[in-house]
Amino acid sequence: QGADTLAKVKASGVVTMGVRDSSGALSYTLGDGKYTGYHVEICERIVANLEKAAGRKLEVKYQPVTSQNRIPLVQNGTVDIECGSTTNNLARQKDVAFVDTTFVEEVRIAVKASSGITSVSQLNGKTVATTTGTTSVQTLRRNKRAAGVDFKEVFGKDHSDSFLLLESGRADAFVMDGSILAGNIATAKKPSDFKIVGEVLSVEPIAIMIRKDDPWFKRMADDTVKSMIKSGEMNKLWTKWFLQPIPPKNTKVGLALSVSTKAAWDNPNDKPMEEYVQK
Amino acid sequence: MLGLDLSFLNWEIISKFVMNGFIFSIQLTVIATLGGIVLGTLLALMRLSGRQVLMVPATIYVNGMRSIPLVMVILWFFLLVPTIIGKPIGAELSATITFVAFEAAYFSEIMRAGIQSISRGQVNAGRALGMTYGQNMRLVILPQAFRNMVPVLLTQTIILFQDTSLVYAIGAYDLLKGFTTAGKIYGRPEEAYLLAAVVYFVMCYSLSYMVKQLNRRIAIIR
Amino acid sequence: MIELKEVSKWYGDVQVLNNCTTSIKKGEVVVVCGPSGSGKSTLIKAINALEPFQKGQIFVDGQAVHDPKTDLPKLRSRVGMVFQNFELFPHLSVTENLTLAQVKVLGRKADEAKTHGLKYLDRVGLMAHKDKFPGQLSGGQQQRVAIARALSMDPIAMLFDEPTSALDPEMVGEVLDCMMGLALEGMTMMVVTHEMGFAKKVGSRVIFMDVGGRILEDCSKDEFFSHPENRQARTKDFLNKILQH
Amino acid sequence: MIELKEVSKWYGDVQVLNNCTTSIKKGEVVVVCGPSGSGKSTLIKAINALEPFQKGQIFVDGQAVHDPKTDLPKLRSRVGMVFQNFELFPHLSVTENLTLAQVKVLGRKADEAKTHGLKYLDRVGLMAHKDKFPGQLSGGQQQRVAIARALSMDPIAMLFDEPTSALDPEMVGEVLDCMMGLALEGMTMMVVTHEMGFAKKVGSRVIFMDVGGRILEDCSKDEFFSHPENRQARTKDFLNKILQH
Amino acid sequence: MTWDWQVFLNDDGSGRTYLRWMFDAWGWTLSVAGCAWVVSMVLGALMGTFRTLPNSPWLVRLSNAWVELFRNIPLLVQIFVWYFVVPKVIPPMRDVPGFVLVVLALGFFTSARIAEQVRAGVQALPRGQRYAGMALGFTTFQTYRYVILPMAFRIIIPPLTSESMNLLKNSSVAFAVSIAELTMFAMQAQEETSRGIEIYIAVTGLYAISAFAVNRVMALVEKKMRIPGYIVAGTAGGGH
Ligand SMILES: Nc1ncnc2c1ncn2[C@@H]1O[C@H](COP(=O)(O)OP(=O)(O)OP(=O)(O)O)[C@@H](O)[C@H]1O
Ligand SMILES: Nc1ncnc2c1ncn2[C@@H]1O[C@H](COP(=O)(O)OP(=O)(O)OP(=O)(O)O)[C@@H](O)[C@H]1O
Ligand SMILES: [Mg+2]
Ligand SMILES: [Mg+2]
Repeated sequence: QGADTLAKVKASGVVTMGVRDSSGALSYTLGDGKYTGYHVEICERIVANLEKAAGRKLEVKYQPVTSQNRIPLVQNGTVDIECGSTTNNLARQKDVAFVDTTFVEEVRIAVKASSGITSVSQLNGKTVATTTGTTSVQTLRRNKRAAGVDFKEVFGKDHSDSFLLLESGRADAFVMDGSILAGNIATAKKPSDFKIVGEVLSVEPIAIMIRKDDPWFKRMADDTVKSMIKSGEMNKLWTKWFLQPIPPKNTKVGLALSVSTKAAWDNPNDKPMEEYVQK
Repeated sequence: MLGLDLSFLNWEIISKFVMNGFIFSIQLTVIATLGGIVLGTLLALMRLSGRQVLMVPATIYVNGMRSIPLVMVILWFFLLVPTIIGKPIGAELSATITFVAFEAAYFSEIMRAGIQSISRGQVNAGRALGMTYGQNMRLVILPQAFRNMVPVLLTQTIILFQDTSLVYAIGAYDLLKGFTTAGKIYGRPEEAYLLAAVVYFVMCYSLSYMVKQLNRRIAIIR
Repeated sequence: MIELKEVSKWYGDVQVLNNCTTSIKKGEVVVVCGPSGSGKSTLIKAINALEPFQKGQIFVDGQAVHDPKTDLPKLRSRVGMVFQNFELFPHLSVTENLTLAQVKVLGRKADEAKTHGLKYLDRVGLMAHKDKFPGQLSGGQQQRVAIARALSMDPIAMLFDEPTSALDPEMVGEVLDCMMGLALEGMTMMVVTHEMGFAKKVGSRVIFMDVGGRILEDCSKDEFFSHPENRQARTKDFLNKILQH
Repeated sequence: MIELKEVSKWYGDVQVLNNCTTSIKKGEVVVVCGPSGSGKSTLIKAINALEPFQKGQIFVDGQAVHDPKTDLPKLRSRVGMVFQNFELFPHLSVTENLTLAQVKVLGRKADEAKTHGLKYLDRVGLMAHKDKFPGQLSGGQQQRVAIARALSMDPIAMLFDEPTSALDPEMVGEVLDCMMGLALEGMTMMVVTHEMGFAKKVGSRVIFMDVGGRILEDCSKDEFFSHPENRQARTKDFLNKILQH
Repeated sequence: MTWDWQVFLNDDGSGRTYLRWMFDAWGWTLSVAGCAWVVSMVLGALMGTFRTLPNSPWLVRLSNAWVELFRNIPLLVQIFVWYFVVPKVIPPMRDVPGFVLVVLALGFFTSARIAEQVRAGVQALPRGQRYAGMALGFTTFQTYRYVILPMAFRIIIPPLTSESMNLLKNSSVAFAVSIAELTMFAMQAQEETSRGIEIYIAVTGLYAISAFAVNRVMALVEKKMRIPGYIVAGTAGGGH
């Protein structure tokens, strides 16, 4: 069954944006029902274009989503455009579509600066935290088998709980997307206590998610992204969100533009994670 | 104090982060209680009707609901309701529907016990005065059953209020979520959990204290 | 007025009424006694269609209780009933107890029902308590309200199921007095009770039931009390026991 | 044997015992009567230290009940008590009911306790029911077991709190017979009851209590029943009511 | 939509099938619930008894405080407090495994409710039973041991059954602190496989089976403990 987002929003005058409460600088809440972040801002550009196409003013409704419910919410039409931190992979492509990749995530390890851990191989006998309902759980499982190290896994119910596991000493490492790690470290009580270390465990394209089978919307969104890259606006956004102080506490994430993200911008595409791994 | 810093809690944070969630939790509790009691009473009447066509589905519904964890029911409804009604719904609405449907099973057990606690003699007295089944139920039995069960119903409401914290499973923004979000953003997660515990305790304790007073009053009237 | 023909009833396998046949004429006061579990309550409830029975026929004022087509609520509204445990509605005031069924069942106007109900409340001597709740009255007072409640439906007959056995000994008298007044005025009454004084004073007939739900004796009061030698062994035994102390 | 000196007790603000003074000598059978709520149960419970009292003194066999140093469980084990609602232990068989306290309190051997208990069970005529549970017995039978249970502790006195008022009228006799037997054998007894027949037959003294917990009459049985003109108005009124029917 | 039950035979990435994983998760659910049950019964019986003691005001106060504290905070919040706040205040608690903390949290939470039931059971007994025990010369301890508690426990078997089932269901909250039980399996496996309905049906079925088993076991206990000739009045059941 084809989805027609344009017709839907035209009829209702409302567009629902899926947002996250704390997906680092990609998408987070300022409280009071307000959401912001790198992906949220890109989404706002897409919605602006949607508004133009619909020819009427659209009310934007923010729908907070979690790792566990974002896919069903997009599938069942609750959310028209999800602007969180969703990995584009083959399994998900069966259920939803992704806009061209705007951010390439590198799964890394965060540890306490004082721990001396610098790579996966040093995790033998340690406890490693990650978040329930994310692909990092699978990544971790695969790496564990491949590297032959034996560590204990603990799962937080969301990223901040996982980070709390690390902070409170219940875990020795937190394996998660680099931007999330950076974001959580930035808002920690003492950011200098934590470090992102080690090899890149996997590379994951992160993209804005929309309903499957809506070619017009997909093309429109892709075009929006492409033009933002071309005009240099995307680069400005990166600087704004990842290198400069951001609200509410005016902290810096401090995440330089990675090679893989740069590559994705140079050649806009919606390839799933699996194709990155083969590279 | 004890390695905790509670100072981050100020009015700005309460009004920005906590208030919304608090209002939703209360709203969910009230709607689920009222809806649950109405639906639950109907279910109870079905189960006590003595007619197989009514008893069997009501019994299956009540026992089914009562044997699944609330978290699973919340996840289920979130997944299924949009498919069934063919329209997308948000986490808050989904949670509300779930709670009404789920609590109805528990309230129906309370109302059933309440109806059964009315002595056979009262039922006979109403019938002996010439009342029909409906009149007897409406005028004699349900008012007494309800009155007898008010403390239990209120206690269940307190439990319900506590259970609203489980809506985090589908990302609805409730009281707990308000606290944890604030704690997250201001880097004070432990303090946020502790404060949430205190707020829940104060609210539930005052409510259960009121129920106790009410109980005492009722005991005197009886 | 009330007629029972070979009525039998079973709870599962247990027979609780066994071929009971009797009749009560207008104005008669019939006292039913017998040991616990002999089916006295069941019998009286069957007459008011509160308990179904499997065999036999019961007619009240010519209407067939056993006929599924009979409008039972209507029939019941014409027979007054008083229970061992009073069974006033605890959530309603005394006045509301008196008027509820008049309004909802007989369709009377609220103030008409109230005037009517209070007339009977006055008669049982409890006018002063009209705004209290049942829980605020003594057992004896509650039972008198229950009698007034039944009377205010203008019944053609009254059924009593051990009306005094849940009362403290001190209060038995006031309720019995009230019932005797009724009997003397010519009300048709069927009374399950162990108060033999009542039977002797105002009873017309005495029915004695034995365990198993059989009517063992059914004779005039005078015959019952004046000729003990004609009574069955079981009856004599029972009377001995309850009259002994 | 039992002595009460100006005993007073309050529940909150309500006084339920008011300066009660009396004494019971060895072998006496004292009957206590009075209207509901007059404090009869409270009085008898105070004697067995089941209810604390705020003022006055009670001595049982010379031991001070009001003294915090007295070993109350021990004292209670020497006085038998029978309750209105029997209070057999429903989860124990009749035999276990009879032996439990003998073994746990008096420290008797299990088989010794059993022989002893069954002796009393036989005496109340219920040997055939020794392996049943209380729920399987009639009220009258349960009350007789309760009497046997109290007796098997070899008490120096027995207290009865309305032992027959929860019984069906048919069963009152069997329990009263059992108590009369005891009285005739010389057991010291204090009995709260409304059974005036019992008082007349075996009572030595009658105590009449009135609401508020005051002892209104305390005189020999003969005086109490033979000279009604000497009684207080309240007493006459009460006796009239309960003897009327 | 179409069913895809094959999904349970897929590898989850560590050489284990989802089916295998689900049964492991079931094992965790049962272990958490079983251990917490023991904790809650022991503490609940103790606290519930304390609350009815006639002459020990301090024990009554202690147990009242216990009950109010543990039943007026949502279980989820209690678990977080145990997991994150307590170790911060009492550093040695950091080394206590999550499993133990969840068992304690769930056990204490449920113990408050069981204590309420025990108290209700004791108070439901006629006051005369206590008098009868004392009149025979039993001490307070003996009266409880031989007279009151045996009956009180029989009376409250039905509410204890529903509390036990509640406990089993409440164990689903344990996933919030990293216990790999059924609900966590459901959420994670749904994410990994995108076959939510199949996974939820299977997990719901396992919960229902477990709850039913608890119910049957308690019914058996009730039957075993039934006293000939004694009729127990029912009590209203609430809670989750
Ligand atoms: N609902 C019921 N189910 C099964 N048996 C019943 C039921 N109600 C009554 N019985 C049985 O029917 C028999 C007659 O009961 P009924 O109440 O009519 O006796 P009764 O003569 O009124 O006794 P009592 O003097 O104790 O009131 C008894 O054996 C009783 O156990
Ligand atoms: N636990 C209690 N708390 C408060 N008041 C009580 C309590 N127990 C008894 N009373 C009151 O004490 C008074 C005396 O009660 P008691 O039971 O001794 O009376 P009684 O003479 O035995 O009456 P009855 O004939 O009804 O058994 C009554 O007014 C009663 O309401
Ligand atoms: Mg009867
Ligand atoms: Mg008394």
